Amino acid sequence: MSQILGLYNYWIVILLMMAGFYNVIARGNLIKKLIGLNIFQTSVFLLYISMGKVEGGTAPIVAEGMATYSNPLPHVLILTAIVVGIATTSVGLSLVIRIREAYDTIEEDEIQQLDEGP
Amino acid sequence: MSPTTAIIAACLLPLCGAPLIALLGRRENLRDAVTVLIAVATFATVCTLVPAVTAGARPSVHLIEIFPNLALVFQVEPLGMLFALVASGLWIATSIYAFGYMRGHHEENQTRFFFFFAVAISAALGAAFSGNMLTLFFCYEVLTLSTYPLVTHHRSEEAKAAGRIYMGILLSTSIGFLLLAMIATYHIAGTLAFVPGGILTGRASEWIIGVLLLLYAFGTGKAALMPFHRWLPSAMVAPTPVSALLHAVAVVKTGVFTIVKIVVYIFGIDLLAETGAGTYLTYVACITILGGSLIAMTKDNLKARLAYSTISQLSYIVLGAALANNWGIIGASMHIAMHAFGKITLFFCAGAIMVALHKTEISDMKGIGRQMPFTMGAFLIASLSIIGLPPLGGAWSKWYLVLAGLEAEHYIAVGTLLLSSLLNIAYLMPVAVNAFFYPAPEGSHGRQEAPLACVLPLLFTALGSLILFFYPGPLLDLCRQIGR
Amino acid sequence: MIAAHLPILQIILPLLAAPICVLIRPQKFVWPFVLIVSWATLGLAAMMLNQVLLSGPISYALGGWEAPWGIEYRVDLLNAFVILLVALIGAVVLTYAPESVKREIDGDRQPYFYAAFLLCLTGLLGICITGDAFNVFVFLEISSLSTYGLISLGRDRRALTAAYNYLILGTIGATFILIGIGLMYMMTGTLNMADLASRLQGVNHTRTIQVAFAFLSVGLTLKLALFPLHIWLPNAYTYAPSVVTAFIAATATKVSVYVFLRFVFTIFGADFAFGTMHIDYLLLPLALAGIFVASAVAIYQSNLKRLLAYSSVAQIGYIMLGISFGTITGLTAGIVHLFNHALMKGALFLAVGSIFLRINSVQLDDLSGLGKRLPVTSFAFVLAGLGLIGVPLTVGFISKWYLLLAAIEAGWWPVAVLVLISSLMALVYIWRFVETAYFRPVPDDAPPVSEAPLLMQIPMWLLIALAIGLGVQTSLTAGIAQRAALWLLAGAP
Amino acid sequence: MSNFISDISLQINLVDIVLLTILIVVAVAVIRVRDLFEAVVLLGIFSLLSACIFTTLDAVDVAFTEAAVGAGISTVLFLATLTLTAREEKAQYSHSWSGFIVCTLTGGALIYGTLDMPHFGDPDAPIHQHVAPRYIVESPEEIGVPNMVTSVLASYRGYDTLGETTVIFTAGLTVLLLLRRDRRSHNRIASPPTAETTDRRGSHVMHHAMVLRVMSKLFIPLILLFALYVQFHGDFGPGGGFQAGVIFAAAFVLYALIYGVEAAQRVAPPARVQVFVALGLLLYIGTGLASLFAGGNFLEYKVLAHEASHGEHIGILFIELGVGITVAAVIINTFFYFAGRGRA
Repeated sequence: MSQILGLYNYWIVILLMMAGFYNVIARGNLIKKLIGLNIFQTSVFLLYISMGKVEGGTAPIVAEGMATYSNPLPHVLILTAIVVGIATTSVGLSLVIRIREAYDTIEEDEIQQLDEGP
Repeated sequence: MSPTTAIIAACLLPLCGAPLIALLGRRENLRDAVTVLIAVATFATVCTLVPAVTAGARPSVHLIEIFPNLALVFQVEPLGMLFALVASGLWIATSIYAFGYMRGHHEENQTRFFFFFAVAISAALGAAFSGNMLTLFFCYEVLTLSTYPLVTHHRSEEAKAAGRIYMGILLSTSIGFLLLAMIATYHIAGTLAFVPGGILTGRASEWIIGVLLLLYAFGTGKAALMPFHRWLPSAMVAPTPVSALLHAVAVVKTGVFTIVKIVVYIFGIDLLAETGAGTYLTYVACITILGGSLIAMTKDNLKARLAYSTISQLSYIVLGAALANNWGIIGASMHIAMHAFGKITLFFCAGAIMVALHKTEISDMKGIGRQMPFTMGAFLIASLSIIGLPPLGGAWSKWYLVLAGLEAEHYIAVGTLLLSSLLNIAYLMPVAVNAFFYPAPEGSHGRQEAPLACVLPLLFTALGSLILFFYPGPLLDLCRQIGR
Repeated sequence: MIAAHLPILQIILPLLAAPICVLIRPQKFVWPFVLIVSWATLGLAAMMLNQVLLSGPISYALGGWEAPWGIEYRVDLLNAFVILLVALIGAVVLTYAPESVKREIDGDRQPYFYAAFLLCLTGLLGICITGDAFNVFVFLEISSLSTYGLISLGRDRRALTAAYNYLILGTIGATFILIGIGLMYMMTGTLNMADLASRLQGVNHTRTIQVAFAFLSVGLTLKLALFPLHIWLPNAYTYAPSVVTAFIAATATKVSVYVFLRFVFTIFGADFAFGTMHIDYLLLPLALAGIFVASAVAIYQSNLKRLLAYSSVAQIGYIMLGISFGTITGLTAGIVHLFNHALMKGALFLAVGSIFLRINSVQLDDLSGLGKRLPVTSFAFVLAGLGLIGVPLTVGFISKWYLLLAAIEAGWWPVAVLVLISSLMALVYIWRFVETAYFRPVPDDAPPVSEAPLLMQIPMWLLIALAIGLGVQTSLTAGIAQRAALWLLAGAP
Repeated sequence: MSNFISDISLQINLVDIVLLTILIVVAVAVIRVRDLFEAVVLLGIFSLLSACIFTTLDAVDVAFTEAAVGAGISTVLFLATLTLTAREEKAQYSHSWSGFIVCTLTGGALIYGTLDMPHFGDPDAPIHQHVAPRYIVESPEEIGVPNMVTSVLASYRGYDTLGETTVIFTAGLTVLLLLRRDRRSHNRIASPPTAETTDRRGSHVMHHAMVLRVMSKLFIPLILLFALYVQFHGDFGPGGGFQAGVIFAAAFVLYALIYGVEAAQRVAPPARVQVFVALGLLLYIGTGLASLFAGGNFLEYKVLAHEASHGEHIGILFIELGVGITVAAVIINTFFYFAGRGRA
């Protein structure tokens, strides 16, 4: 029981991760893949932030009468990771735009056919 | 010149000469003169080493250390001395011959030809002077690579196919087996130095020694042991001087030289004799000797017949090494020289016939003795030397090999040597005999010898075979010291 | 001041130069500026290696905050060596670049191209130098993002899809790495590598750490393109601009291998990786399979760049094979081949770039008689190719020697034989070029061409000279690799 | 167990469970919907919900950023891409078994890994015992900034943040490399806007949206002001250079959406914006170098002033400014490129 109560948070986060991961590897639409990637990454962020939480703690900003703060380090790491995520997304989307212009489609299998064709 | 400088100079002279030859490419006469000059200089340099080595000195040069306890080392010992003398001496003859042949035959890209030729000689000398297995391996591979452009000189489809077989067999055996054997030896012995008496004694089981010897023997693809002999006949598409020097002297002799060297200095003949690990190699050699001869008899193309003859003769040397006694080593090392003189003459003759009469098939050569008396005379002499009849050099080496067989009580080897001599007669003599005992072919008009530059060298090498019978002393002195 | 701040200057120099590139006017000054920066970076790398050789590992506390609280740079022999490699390839490729870039990239994009190139260089250097696990991730992303952009600049539209696929797979890899780092952090509370290494000892029996190890391994093998996670690589190398291919092929995967070494040996420790996790059971077969499959595929390629790309996958197999033995000799083989392969592949791709500049194609069918049309470049290609086969007197031979020695030492005779057989496959694919260039006639309608300009020849030949010279003078490469291997196995960071 | 399941935590757990459940529903919905527009909107919702969870987990800075980036910028970029590409995913829906297996394996491995994890919220977890305590206990003194996230981000791990800024710069550069028109076609885009080009972006609809135009004129200055507040108040509350940059850029994006990209480009000429992209990063590096020249290590702000904490303040101020400038400029630029690219 304590196991379940203590870990359910992580399990749900892992489920989310896998939903995103599945979207990336199983779908053929280039935009959909990026959406999946976003979900995957955001879920990893949730994992990090979950581990930084301290029971009964508060946001790590010094305030009167507060003694317990949650761990600020995962927050910092994830701030960086979020930025990396949006950077990747924007580059990915620019690529999708260019691919659409070059192939007139954003479906993986159609692009493959066009490349293998004459 | 100090011995160490001489070693370096001998290896570097041809190598540094090569770019010079390439630079002079447009001025043919100058280029050819330079080539001969370098050849002579190289030979002279090699000769300066002889007295010291005969006297028992083993001059050496340590270059850079490549792996822990494993450097590039050059060291002159009698076997290498012998091989270096043969290779550099015959280079002079071949260079002169090549001018006649290449011009007479109107070959293209002569500069490239002479360039790689010089590199190949450099590699052969490097191999001769190698002080450890790694150095030998380096030179061995450089030789393979530098002769590839020579073998495929014509750039035809046929040359390409031959080149594939050449590179394929030589590189795959050397990388596949030889390198593996070397690394295993290094792992076992911690060194790859050539040490009289070998480096493996007491370090490996009989079984491992047997496997290593197998890897070394077949890894040295240039020794053309069956079944890895295919490259040699196919490489005959090359211009004849290439066949002559590289496939009667430098390349194939590097192969058998490597085997003798390994037997003497890596395993040590005592180790091989005690363990009997080399016995199976004698059988392989016997099979190759007989197989090569038998196939040679079926070939009508003169160069192809000579090629198979070479395969057969090379295994004499392997056999001598595999018998693992002193007579065997002496016979084997002498045969390196004797066979070189005989076989190069035969190839020179084949080329001369091609240049003068444009004939390549033996059946077309009836009666040509009247058109080319000198050439065919030399051919006869060389044939007799290969067969091993006195008064020609080949008799000595065969004599020692038979002695070795008797001492090892290996009567199959003795029988093979004798049978093979008969086969040699059967495939070599008809060429000379038919040339002289048939009337000149119709439409021929008297003498039609190849250019002087072709004829002179072949007379010289034929004479060499003769001289070596009467004055084998210095050679024997060298051979006796091997492994001491 | 330079000596004390060497590690940070190593990174800051190219990093600072990147935004300046965007600002420089007129744009024709961008390349000379970048050139100076790249060679200065190389100089710093050489100084740093020298310093490490003389006085041992260097530690640099960024922001002045000491190790577990702040980010630390930690330079030991291994990363100083890899940094030197990356800086060297960067400088050489940038010297080579202008003509090729003019040909393959639109004029007004060039300054941005150079900026992105510098960022990629910075990213790779940053990955190598840092002693902080999370910082690795950040710089990994800098190099990856710029790489995606650089690859997409290829002329063929397939460059776009190649970059996109690399982006997706690369991000998955990076996210796996992020998960792995997160789990390690969770169990230890630290991100500093040395601190991690000591604190992991207490918790490495936990399932969490085992999973962290698995995720890091998978993420890194994806980035370093170990078979079968190499699928992003062939297209990326084939369709990227020549200069980019040369740089990335020679450095990016190598840096990932370095990170792999760092995580597996320094942080987790060989005992854990090999004793508990048995990483060799997975690595060895995959490396061998990669060598054979990729070599076999390379043989049948008709595009020279693609051929070399598959060859890269095979060569990565060799590196990982050496590592999978987990012995000193094996690691030496891996590290030395990491360096050597970079030299050879760099040279080969630079040669391909020169060919493309003049012939405008890298299809083997269009290269008939190239030996006559571009003799110097063809010869360069053949020389570098010989190294790939492992011919003696080239660096390839040194790598192969150590690899075989490692296999035999470990008692893996069959592996040694397989390695030898596979080098013959390299012979086959290199010989396809030789036969095309030297045995097929020059097409009748082929316009006369001249060799690539000197500015491209010199860097190419410099790499080839190194690929041959370091095959003889091995104390610089194999000597350092061996010492680095000793340190890695001793477990001390 | 009774140790840490108090009433309050149960309450939080409940909120948590509800939010996480909705997240799962959204994630599954994203997989299932065919319409990409819906998927993008759902993704925005996903981000917003995550931001809520971040808040419940005390990560206010992260929540702020996730809301601004995930729900804001990322959605705008996705939508801009959709208008340039296609809205529908291809009709046939096939279930990928191999993908499913890979995911199951990966997820299974992760769940296996959780079994030895310290429990959620456990104050005795190693993560709370090592390294972090110093940030919590000493940073208010050492750095003099109440927001520990800012302290760690800007000072202890300021170098990571430099890397982060470089990532942004790299992304901006890469987008530029990808979407910049080469000179020939570039002229066409840069030509003065005709009725036709303006119409194509659909912005003519906005011409008539009087309410929007008026409201935006009112709002944009406020947004800019808020951005400045976030920029300079990051030391005390949630926020900082990154968030401020995003908000600042949002004002321009809003302006562009309502008045058209061309109008926005007149206000912020792309060439000028590009300069700022580089300047922000240079400011950051410059701050680091300044401490180098002042005798400290790279990014060691302490040496920038006589008093250590004062130096820290100066350093953090400048680097946050650098981050803000680069972020704002990159986002504005990226948006310009996305929106300014017509269908080819």
